[in-house]
Amino acid sequence: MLLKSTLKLLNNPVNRLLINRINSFNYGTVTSSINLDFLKRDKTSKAMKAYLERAQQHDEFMKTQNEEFKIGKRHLANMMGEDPVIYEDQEKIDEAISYLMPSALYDKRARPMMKPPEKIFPERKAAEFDETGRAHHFLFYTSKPNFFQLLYDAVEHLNGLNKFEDNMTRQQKSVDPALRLELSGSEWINQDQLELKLVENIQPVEYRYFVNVMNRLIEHPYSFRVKDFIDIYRRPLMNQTIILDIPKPHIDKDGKSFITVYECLRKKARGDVTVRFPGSGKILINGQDVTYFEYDQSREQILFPLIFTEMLDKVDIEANVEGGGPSGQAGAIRWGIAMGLRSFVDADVVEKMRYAGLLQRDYRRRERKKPGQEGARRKFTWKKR
Amino acid sequence: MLRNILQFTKFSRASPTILANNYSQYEPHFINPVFKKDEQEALIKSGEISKIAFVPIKAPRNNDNSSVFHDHRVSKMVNYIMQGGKKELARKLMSETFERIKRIQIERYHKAQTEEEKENIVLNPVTILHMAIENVRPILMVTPVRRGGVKYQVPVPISEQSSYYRACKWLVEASREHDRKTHLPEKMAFELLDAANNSGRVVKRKHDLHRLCEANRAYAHYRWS
Amino acid sequence: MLLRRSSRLIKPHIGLYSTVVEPKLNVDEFRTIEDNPVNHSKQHIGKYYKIDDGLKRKLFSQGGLPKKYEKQIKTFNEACLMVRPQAIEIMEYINRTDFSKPVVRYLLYGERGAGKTMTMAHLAHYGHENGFCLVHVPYAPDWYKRPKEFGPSATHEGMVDLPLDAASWLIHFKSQNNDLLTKSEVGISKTYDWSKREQTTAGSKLIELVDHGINRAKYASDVIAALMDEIKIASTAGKIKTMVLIDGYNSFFNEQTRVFSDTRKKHPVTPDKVTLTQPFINITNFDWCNGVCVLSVDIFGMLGWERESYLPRYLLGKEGFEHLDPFVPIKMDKYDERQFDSCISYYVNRKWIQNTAQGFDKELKFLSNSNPYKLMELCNSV
Amino acid sequence: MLKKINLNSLIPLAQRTCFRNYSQEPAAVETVHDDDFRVLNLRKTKGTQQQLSRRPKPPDVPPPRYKQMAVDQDWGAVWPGPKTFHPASVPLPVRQGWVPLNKTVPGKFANAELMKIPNFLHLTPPVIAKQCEALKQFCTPFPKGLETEEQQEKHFPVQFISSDYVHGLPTIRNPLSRIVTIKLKLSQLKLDEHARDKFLRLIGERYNEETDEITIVTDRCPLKQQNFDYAMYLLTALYHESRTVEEWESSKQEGDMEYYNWHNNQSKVTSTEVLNWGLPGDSKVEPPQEYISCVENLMNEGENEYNINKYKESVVKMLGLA
Repeated sequence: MLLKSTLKLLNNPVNRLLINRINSFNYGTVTSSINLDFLKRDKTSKAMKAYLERAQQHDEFMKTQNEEFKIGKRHLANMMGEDPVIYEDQEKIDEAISYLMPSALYDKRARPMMKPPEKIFPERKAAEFDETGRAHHFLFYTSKPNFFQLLYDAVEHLNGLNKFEDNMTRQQKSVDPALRLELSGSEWINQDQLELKLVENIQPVEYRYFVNVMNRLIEHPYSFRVKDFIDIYRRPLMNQTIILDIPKPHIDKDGKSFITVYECLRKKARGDVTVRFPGSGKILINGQDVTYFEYDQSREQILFPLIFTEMLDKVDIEANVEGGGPSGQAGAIRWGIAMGLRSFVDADVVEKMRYAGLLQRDYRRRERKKPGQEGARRKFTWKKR
Repeated sequence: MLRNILQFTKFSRASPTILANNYSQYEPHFINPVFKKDEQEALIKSGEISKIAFVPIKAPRNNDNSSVFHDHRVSKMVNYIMQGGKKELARKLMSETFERIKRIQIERYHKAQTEEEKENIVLNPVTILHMAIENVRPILMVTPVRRGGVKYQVPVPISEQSSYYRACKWLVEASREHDRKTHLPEKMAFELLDAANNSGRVVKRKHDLHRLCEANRAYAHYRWS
Repeated sequence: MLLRRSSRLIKPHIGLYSTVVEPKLNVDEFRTIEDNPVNHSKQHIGKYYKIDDGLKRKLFSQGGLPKKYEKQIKTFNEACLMVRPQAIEIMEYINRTDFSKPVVRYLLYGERGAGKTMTMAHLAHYGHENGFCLVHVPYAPDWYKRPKEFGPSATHEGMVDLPLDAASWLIHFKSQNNDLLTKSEVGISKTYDWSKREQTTAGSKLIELVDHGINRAKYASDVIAALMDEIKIASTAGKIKTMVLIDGYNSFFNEQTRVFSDTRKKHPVTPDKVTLTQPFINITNFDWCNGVCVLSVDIFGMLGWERESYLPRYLLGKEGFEHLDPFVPIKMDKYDERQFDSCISYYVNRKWIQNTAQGFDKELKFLSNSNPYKLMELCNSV
Repeated sequence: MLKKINLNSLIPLAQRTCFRNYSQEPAAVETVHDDDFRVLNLRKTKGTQQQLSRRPKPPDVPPPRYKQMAVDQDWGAVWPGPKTFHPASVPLPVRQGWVPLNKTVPGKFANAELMKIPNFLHLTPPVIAKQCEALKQFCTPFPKGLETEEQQEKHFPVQFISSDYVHGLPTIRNPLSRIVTIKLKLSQLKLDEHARDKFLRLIGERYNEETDEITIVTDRCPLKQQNFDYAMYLLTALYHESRTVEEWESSKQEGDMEYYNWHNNQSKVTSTEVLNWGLPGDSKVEPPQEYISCVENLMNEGENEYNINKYKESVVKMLGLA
């Protein structure tokens, strides 16, 4: 009975192996119940046998790991004097571990951890052949069946679209421009992500094939018909938090609403900016008015978001800024004012501010000097000797 | 291939870092900001704004702003004048140039007898700068091409951007050329006024270049053969 | 169009100060036809008045107006000054002063470019129209920072003389007070012996004394000292009224100068070792009457490295403060809204501002922080 | 066919060796008999059994200690003091180490990273609670009447600060432990105006104006007690010295004054003279008090817009210009 079901499972042709990954636990239940005696009777391929052995080994290993983790959680509860139930929560475990073994390593991935084994041991691909060693997938011998299946599908779609287009031309119907795919805000997933999706390692040149084929697909006038297929492989270029996550202003004791933007950074300057509404256009930078900046260009930078949103006379600004030089400080305050003003202007003005780049942090920094060069880019004057 | 690999490493990082192949701190899909209000209005009107609705945008640089006094050509000119990164000084020189132009023009304005004459005098220095640049913009230039061991000066058309660059550079060069006793703003004011009048040394330089192109028209085919 | 704009800018504030209705004439809102500063009052604040060309030459040909403003005058084709509230305040004080009491010292202070020198010029005009004898030093720090010539004094042991500076100041004095000096019958109280042959006898006119100084630059400094004494005596006796105007007064109390006691420029002297200093400190003393002193302290009167504050106590030092005390400090503020609008309208009227796109004045106000000098600088290129 | 199939690499070496003798289950390899193809054994070598026995026998290593730990044990007894991480004694499956994505993080055995970081395994919350409980019997009740900061300051105005050091040297005396700092609020000393001024001049920069605190640091003597005695002596001497008035103190000049007094200054002379200008004989007019205080404020507090304005108002009033 068990055997039958197992065989069925193994025989079941898995045609669409696009993202067919089974997690190891699942996989364990299947193979652990196999009585290996049947291998003696049936003519089983060597590869199949080896595979099953490895699978069983892995399964047992995972089992012990799971067991150990379970006991470890009980031990942890005992050490911390807590009820074991609360350590069902992974966050609590992390908290306890960071208490017992505090580490200040910069990368959080490098710090000590105690995680369930499923999280630690990478996922693996399931069997792609039956017990006689016959491959399920027709592209199995390309060694990258999922990848080539993807290309195959894309071309299939393209052919379908061509046929559809011919049909439409025969009926003298033209494509509705409103339906055209708008893909300017997204791009193809990169090679790493594609590899994760396909569970296969691919070469850069193969990634390029993928991009070319997909680009041809979206250039097709009827590409909107396969939008679902395309969307799987696109990623958005930006997150919408700047526009959507606008903080609500607080109310101070004078009844004015205000927003404080912390961590306004530009070059080596850092500061915080408070925008008060309604105001009269007063500006206070480190306790001084706009004369804090001697140069016109810096003053213009402070003015920029205010005149852009036409809020010059309607808000008061307070800024504390330190580090860096005048232009860096002015840039930091400019960003702070723009971020603070989001709460006091309409949504379309916020959108316009984004088009003007006011909400974008300027990440550019001084480029370091390189050894063997005179500066960041400049090379030493070449001398024969 | 190298480019591809580098591109991939970039995405896996959380913060933008210096890349080996292109030095930009922004990822390649970032586009330049549209910070002038009228330019933005034009984009909205033409509907092109929807194209950039979901595209990340770079922050404007420190010499960009949406002030009514901001002029793209002027800020470019300031950059051409600037030496050794002293932008404040360059701005001051530009401002002094404009001041001198204005003084000269206003004096002329007051000297003018009739209303008609007065109306013809351009007082706005920024307009004069624009006129001057338009007047000294070349449309052709020569580029050396080596054929059979001989270098030929081959006339080629130049892009709009490049022609603006050349015009500005010539103006600045002409203003620096004189004796070292007179200040740059003084010379530049005269150069700009001359060029705006379609006369003067810089306009002559443009004509010289065009004449050279004309003389070398026989070599024009070397551009593609 | 522009004129309409400017009128819109000015109108709302008119009611604030005006008590008397101005005669309806075809005059821009930012101007006043009242050209005589004697008649200026609070209703003229923020407006421009015109100085007659000849008078300007008479009063300020040797200095008194900032060089940049002289340029503006040339470009604008007219010499106009704004009536600032601080000038009106001092005028009101002068009108209320009991001239039998010791002189009152007014001290203008303020940031760079706030309009101290321009207010001084306005007050000089006022003094001239009011019949004061003007003792006007256009910019005292010039003597100590950029002396034309210096040499050891012939009459005072260990002192340094600035003959050319002294003589040119005497020319300035003479040109400002020519009418007054020639008309008045004021005589000298005592005989001054300059050398064995030269002397100015008691009873001769003041102008003779001045002329002597101009002709014999060697004695110019001593002439100035004598002149100051004589002016004090004459004023106390009630023969003339005197107005002392000194710009950059704090330079008299600096710790150092660029005047040297030797030709090799090794040993700089302190201001009190310069013969020109004492007479002007003397005339700003309180011990005379029938006069008024308007002084200003300037942060740029200090030598380069010590410019921390523009406040009078810091700039004058303890000595200078005690010399002047009690004085009336008057702060030159930046433009208020009304003065700023008036200034902008004036510039637009004079075609000095060419870019009048919407919101340009707001931007200028922000960028200049309403500082008059900064505003002028910013307007240079727009 | 499998992605990254090297399973053995997943199990740390140490663990593997441990398992060898104690695992109950037989190895999977041995149970599978390959009988579908018989190989001709020409040389008549012996079977696989013998081949296995030829391998060197691994040493007897007991399983790690944590395998036998009960989950309700007394952890404080297992890990009583500060100690470097030991994988066999800690019953937690912790891991540490940076690896690329899709790789396994190294486990706790033979992991130098885990040994490098500090740990608080000896100070878990239950252990702390237990130790506090144990220490309680040695505590005395907090003295009454000293609950608040003010009370403490009132009864013990002098703060005494010194440091003791523990270090690995043949001598037990660290030279730095001799340094003694004494802190005291100046207001606690109850000095009159003259004495306060003199005291401040005597201690110079050891006085902090903002906190009204004096700080005396002594490090001249080799022993802490000596330094302490010296500091106390200094304090006493300063106190008494500041209270004596010497003869020469009466000849204090204007420049020696610690604050500006209008009555001793030129300002009094000039303003009185200005006010009395032209007045007959003995009728003297004194400058108004308002003016005096304004001048004093201006000089003592330093000038600012507010003080200058006040001064201006008072002068205008005094000269009758208002």
